[in-house]
Amino acid sequence: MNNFLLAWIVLIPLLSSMTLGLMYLFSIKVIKIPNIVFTVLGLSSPFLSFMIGFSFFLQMIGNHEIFLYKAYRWLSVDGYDIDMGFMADKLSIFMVLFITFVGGLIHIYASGYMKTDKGYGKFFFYFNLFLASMLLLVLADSPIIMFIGWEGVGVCSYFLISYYYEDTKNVQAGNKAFIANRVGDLGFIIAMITMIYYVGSNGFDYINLEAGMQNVPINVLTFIGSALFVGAIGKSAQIPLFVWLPDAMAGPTPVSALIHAATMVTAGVYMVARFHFLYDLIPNVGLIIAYVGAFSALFAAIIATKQTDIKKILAYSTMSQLGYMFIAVGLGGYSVGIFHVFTHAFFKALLFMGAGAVIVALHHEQNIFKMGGMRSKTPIVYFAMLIATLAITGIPPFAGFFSKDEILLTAFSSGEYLIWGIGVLTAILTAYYMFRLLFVVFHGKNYQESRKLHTISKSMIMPLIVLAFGSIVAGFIGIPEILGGNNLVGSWLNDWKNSSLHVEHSREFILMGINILAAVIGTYVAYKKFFNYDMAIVPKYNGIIWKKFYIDEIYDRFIVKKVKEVSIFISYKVDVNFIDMIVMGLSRGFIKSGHFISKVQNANTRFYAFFMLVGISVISTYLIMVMR
Amino acid sequence: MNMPDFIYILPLFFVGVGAISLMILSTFKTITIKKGSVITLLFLLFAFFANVYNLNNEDGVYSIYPFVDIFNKMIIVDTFSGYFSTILILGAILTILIGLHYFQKHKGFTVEFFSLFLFSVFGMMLLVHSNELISAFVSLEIASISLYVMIGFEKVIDKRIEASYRYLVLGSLAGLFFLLGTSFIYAATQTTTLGEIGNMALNTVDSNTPLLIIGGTMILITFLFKIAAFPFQNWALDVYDGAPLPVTAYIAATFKAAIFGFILRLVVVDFDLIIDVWDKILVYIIIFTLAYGSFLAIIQKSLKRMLVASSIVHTGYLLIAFVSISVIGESAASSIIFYLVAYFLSALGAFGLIAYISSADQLRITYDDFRGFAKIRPYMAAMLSIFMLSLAGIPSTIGFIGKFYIFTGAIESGHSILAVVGIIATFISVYYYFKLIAVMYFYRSSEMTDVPPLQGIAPLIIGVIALFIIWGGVGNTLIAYFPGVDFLIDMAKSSYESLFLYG
Amino acid sequence: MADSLLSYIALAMILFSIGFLGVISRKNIFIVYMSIELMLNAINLIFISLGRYYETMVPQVMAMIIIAIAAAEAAVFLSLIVVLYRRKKSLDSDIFTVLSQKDAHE
Amino acid sequence: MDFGILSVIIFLPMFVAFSMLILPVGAKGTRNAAFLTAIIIFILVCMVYYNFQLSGYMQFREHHRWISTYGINYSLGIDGFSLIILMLIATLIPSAYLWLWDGRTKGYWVSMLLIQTGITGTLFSQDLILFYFFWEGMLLPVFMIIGMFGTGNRVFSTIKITVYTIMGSLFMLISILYLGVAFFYEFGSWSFALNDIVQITTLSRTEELWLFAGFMIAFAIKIPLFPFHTWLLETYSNSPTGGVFLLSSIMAKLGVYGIVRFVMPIFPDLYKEFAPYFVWIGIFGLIYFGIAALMQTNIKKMFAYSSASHLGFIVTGIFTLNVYGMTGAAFLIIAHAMATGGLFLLVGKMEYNLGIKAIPALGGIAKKAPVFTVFFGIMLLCIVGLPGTNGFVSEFLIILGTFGFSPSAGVVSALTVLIAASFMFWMFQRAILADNGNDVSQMKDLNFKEIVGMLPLAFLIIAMGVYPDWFFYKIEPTIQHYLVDILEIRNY
Repeated sequence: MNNFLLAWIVLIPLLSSMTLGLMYLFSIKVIKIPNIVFTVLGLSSPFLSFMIGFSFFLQMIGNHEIFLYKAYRWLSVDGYDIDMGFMADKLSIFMVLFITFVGGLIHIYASGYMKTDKGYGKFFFYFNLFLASMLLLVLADSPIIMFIGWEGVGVCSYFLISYYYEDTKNVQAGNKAFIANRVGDLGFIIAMITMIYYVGSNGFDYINLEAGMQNVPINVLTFIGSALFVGAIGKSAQIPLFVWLPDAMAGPTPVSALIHAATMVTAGVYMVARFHFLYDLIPNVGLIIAYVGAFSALFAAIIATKQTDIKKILAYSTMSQLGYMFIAVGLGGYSVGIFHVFTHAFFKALLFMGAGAVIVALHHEQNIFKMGGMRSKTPIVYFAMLIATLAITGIPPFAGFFSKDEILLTAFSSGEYLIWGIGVLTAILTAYYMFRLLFVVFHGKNYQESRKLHTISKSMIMPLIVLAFGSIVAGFIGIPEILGGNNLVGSWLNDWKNSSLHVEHSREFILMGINILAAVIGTYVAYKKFFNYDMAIVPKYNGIIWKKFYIDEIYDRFIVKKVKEVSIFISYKVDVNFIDMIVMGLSRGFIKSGHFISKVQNANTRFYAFFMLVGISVISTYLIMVMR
Repeated sequence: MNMPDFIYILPLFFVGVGAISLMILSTFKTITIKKGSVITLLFLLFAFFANVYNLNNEDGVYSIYPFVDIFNKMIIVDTFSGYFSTILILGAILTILIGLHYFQKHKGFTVEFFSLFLFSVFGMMLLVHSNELISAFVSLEIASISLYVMIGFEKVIDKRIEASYRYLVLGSLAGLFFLLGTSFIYAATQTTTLGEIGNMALNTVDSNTPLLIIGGTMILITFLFKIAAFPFQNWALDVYDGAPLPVTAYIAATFKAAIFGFILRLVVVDFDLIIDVWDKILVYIIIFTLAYGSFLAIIQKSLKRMLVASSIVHTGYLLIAFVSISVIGESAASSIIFYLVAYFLSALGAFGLIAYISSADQLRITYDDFRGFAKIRPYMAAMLSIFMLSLAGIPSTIGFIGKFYIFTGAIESGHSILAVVGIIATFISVYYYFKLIAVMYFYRSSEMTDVPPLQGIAPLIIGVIALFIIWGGVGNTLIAYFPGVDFLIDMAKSSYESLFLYG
Repeated sequence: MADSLLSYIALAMILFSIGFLGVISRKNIFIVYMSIELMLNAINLIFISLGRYYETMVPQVMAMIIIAIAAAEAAVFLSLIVVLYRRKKSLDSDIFTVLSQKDAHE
Repeated sequence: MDFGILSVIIFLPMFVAFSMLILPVGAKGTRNAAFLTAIIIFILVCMVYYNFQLSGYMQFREHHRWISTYGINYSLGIDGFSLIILMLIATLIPSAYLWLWDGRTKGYWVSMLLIQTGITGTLFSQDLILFYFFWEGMLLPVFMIIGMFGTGNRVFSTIKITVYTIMGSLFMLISILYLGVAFFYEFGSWSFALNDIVQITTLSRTEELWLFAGFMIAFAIKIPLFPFHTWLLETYSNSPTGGVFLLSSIMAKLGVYGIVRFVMPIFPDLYKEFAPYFVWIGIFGLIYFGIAALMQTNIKKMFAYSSASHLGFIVTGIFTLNVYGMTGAAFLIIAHAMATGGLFLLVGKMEYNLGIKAIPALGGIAKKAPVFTVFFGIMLLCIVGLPGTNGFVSEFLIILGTFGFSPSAGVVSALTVLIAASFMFWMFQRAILADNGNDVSQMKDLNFKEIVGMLPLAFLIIAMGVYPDWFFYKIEPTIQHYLVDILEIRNY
């Protein structure tokens, strides 16, 4: 059995990242190492991992085999063992495949995007490290090992977001991301520890946990589930912990593509799916998840309609798509959620890369209203973006359509009409703001013809094409039965399928129609407003939506400021003026009383004699009292 | 005249003869300070060896009344007195050796001074040897009067004579209470000989017990005055401050030992039936003494006054053990004796070193004068730090062991509260002792051109004392045959036992 | 017999107290010295009366010794008074305050 | 190991120190001798570790009568708990010496050597008076090194720390003496050996309470626990690098060690009874100091607060009365010692190059000194408790143990993940990464020696995070022994 290869899926990127890091330090301290070395090393690792993952994929086809590999005993306290173990079931292999695939493409893209950057090697060091952590996250066989990857991606995103660390803003954005994720991790840790005590009495890997879940009081499970979901919220940028995601755009565009499209943000969804055995037992929490997802989707979509920064728009769209995924997994349609993760990975990565290409072309201009007319200049990018936009809006037969349709179907069929409604509304908004972006950027007239465009390298174009192709076909592996397809994803992720839902076909067709209609409506509105948009009049945006509902301000005002005030109060008031006052006050008091007492030392013989007399008389009176 | 008896009083004899002969020699111009001090040293060394001979001569503990027919049990020679006379003579020798440089440097010291010095030593030795109240008073007065004169010897300096005057008035005032107590005790028991007082007190009618208690208390008052315990402590600061530094060291270290030597004998032999009357009052006296000393020592700018004030604190520690006597006689008494040695060494060293480096007009005795001293005279600074640590009772010095015994005894005898008070006083003392170390080491050196370098006998002796302090702190009879801590304690214990051979 | 002893002792105590009060209240060094002598003699009185009471000679001897010591003390005292007077040209004991805690109020 | 290897480990540095003092050797010679000593001791300690049997009981015992009159013994020994701290010391000190290599005077090195003696002696003592000896003796060289080579208002802070800590230890001394007397009254002979003292049965509850308080005050001041922490700030900010390194990474831990070594066996019942209070005090300190650290502008003060907060967490761990918590605490002692020690060394270098600067006056260092920044980042991630560093393992275990002790406490204590991260990363941003236009041109990157010195720490931090189990197996029997035999908790 070649299970140890599982470890290598993680190990290859890890090792290569370590090598890259050391080589980078070496090259800046000692001798300059040519970029090509970094490129080769950095790009090879994801594809090697992909190969290995694919081999496992092939072994899995048709059977329900689960590959386990326990590398070594990670921790063993008081007879309770936790192994550094890897588990490959269909879900994780599915994740591994598209993570490595899309990740690999993004690596290629980055090799072009960062070509001129000084910290080229460092960048790929972070990238590979990130990939390794992500793969560890999905391949872990126990929550705690998963948590290692979980935090690993967190810290990598910190480093990548604050990649241009000279600028304070970027580092602040990184901090924000890390702290917000930490809030989530708090929930994750609490959940893990509760699980260890209540569930993991015999082993802490998923299998034992699943076995142990059965006879645990429901309220405990509810607690665990909610705590875990807090972690998911933090990682996947849902309400209320989403604030870090827009700022995270401070990083280079490939970073945005890798972190916010393909991989990291979907970790939350994956985690919920991974704990499906838990959430199956607590549908109420699942419902909460679905609602949180729905509202996040709507909320993000609304904000996105008024943004002008191209990457911020995409960030908010990511958030709202993640909302969709949470609707699905919350309502038990784990396979559906994962399916959307899959498709979303393609078109969102594509969108980001396209945006990145445009940005590069326009010398790092990010305001869409300063762009325009890119269609003629960068046709390939335009077509790629068009496909991606169609995909995300859910126009058949593009990828997004099938997955989104299934999500809404799930919502509808499980009787949550409100969620379904929100979903449809969001779909309209999605179509609107995505096409708004597309029209403004590519069709809008701009008067800066004179400007010389920066060339876009081949290594940036190639992945676009691949992903565009992917965005078209990715959906086909999930064509529902009624369209004559056989839902490959569904069958592959059979264990994660919510078999309870079923609606008759007529309804299903109607729903499909509604989705398409919604997409069309949104597109039409966008067309009316923004087609051939005249760039001369840059719209003045203001109002609550443009201000993102003041969420950042509110957090800053009511949490950050308060904490800082408390901190100042403690460290400069309480400690200095109260506790230290008591300590030093004692010594000062001693000295003061010393000065007071020393008045007695007045060098007057008669006074001294008198003092003696007093002492003697006191003693004598004492004696008299004793003797009677 | 039988020889062995004479050998027993030989130490006393040597010192006395030395005193008188120096008195005579001082009339000759040819006798310089140096010669005088050498002669003094010779006599003291004779006395010392005679004393050590007596100590080793008898196997185990011994107790003899020499010349019973003449002295009629007024004088006793036993391990106890031998032990104490060793301390006293040693103190005298060290004082002379340390002070030699000082005496030579300062005008106004003549050979008579050494004669007086020997007289005071004689008085103190007689005090620890005396077995009868009046003779104790006599020897006490011999010591005190010669001290009065020694303090005021440099009669051109105001503070000297002022200190002398104050000491004289208050000292004689306190001495009167000793006599008063003696008269009461005589009234109660018709005797003033130790050992008989107790017996008489036991088998006379109890109507006399109050008299005995009052008398004892009067004597206790004198004793408290001499060791500068709380209500009677004011004089100490002035007198010690006014006295020349070697004399200060001598009073603070040696005289205190002598007083304790007598009072221990008195209390242990005779007053064991009334000492528990004093328990409560002594507890208060101790608390006040410790507090007074600590508070006073904290604020001192002058190093000399600080050491004096802290000597009041150490009196408090000694009294803690003194209280415990009523419960745990042996270990308390021996802990007093040990602590006396510890304090005696540390104080003598500290005063002596300051005396050595203080220039002619008594400068360099405030904290600030010692800024950066370590840079100029690292070894002296190290010695001074060792003395400070020992006085503060930091481990690996003899001071810690002494405090250890004192507090252990206090707890053992159920006076835990006193132990706690003592602890508090200790950590206050850490402040003013460590301040000196900080000043010496942590500042850039100020101008200190006229510091005498390490030469002559005095620094050597001080260094030896410092080594002894360290040895007393870590000394271990296992490491070498060289007497360690255990040896000192065993000596103290055996000397205590010797008090019970008669009576 | 006993009550006469008591009256002697009472007298002695009164003298003693007068002496102490003198030490405390009078400024003149000479008078301070005299009061101390007075106290000494008070104690002598006690001893002698005790000797009379117990019909033994021992206390008288003690009194003798005490007188001798008093004489020695007197010598020192008088010489000191001379020195003090030379320094300050005054016999007021309160003006000798070189050694008071000066830095007490800094 | 039939020759007294522990004695050698204790007294070799002292011997070297004094011989250096007496011999006419310059600063360089002293430094080389000190470094050599540290290496030799490291080798000896490795021998000890190698020969250490896998059991919870005292090993390498050395027992001699010292002051027989009062039953004071020279008695040494180590168990698993002291073993890891010993390994820690032996590893940290040579690295530190490599960092302090240049520009230190003779007195500095002598003090460092003496401190080492004090530390190891405290660690080995099995006799209460002997322990007190080293416990106080440790203070003197610290006093010296801070006072002579410190910065700012150093004299004040030295006096303060000395009086403060001696106050604490004097109360402990009273308790020790009381115990000795109690032993004397019960068994009729004097002894202060720990094995004898633990047999005392005659103490009433009130007595025990007072003695317990006496011990705990001493250790609480040393650690420091809230509210005995005010000496920490001045001391840490005014100490020279070496002093603050040893203070923060080792001596503070000795307070915890003292609790485990003496308080737990002598007062097992009170230990169990008061465990909840101390768990909560620790958690409170964790949060309180963590928040206080947030707005500090002096990096050293911030680290002072942060280590106080972590030490509160360690105390929480040792009072959780279960294997997870205590093992985690033992592990956090190592992790935190390495991380904080490393951080203080790095900050010391920063001060050495740039002079003492407030956080806002720094920044842009990452550009000047990449390697410096890399190591800084590793230490920082360890403090933050990132998985893959040993910080995570220990914090996870402590939270686990606390949860087992009381779920509410466990949930609150999980806040540590958030607190440390917030202030640490904020500081990292302002002081190291972001370029605020301040002049940091004087900042130099690490030289070879410094890299060599820092590598072991960084390596261990990561290795212990990736493969913790290998480092655990020698601790755990000891912890089991504590819980089962001493505290008699069988069903935790």
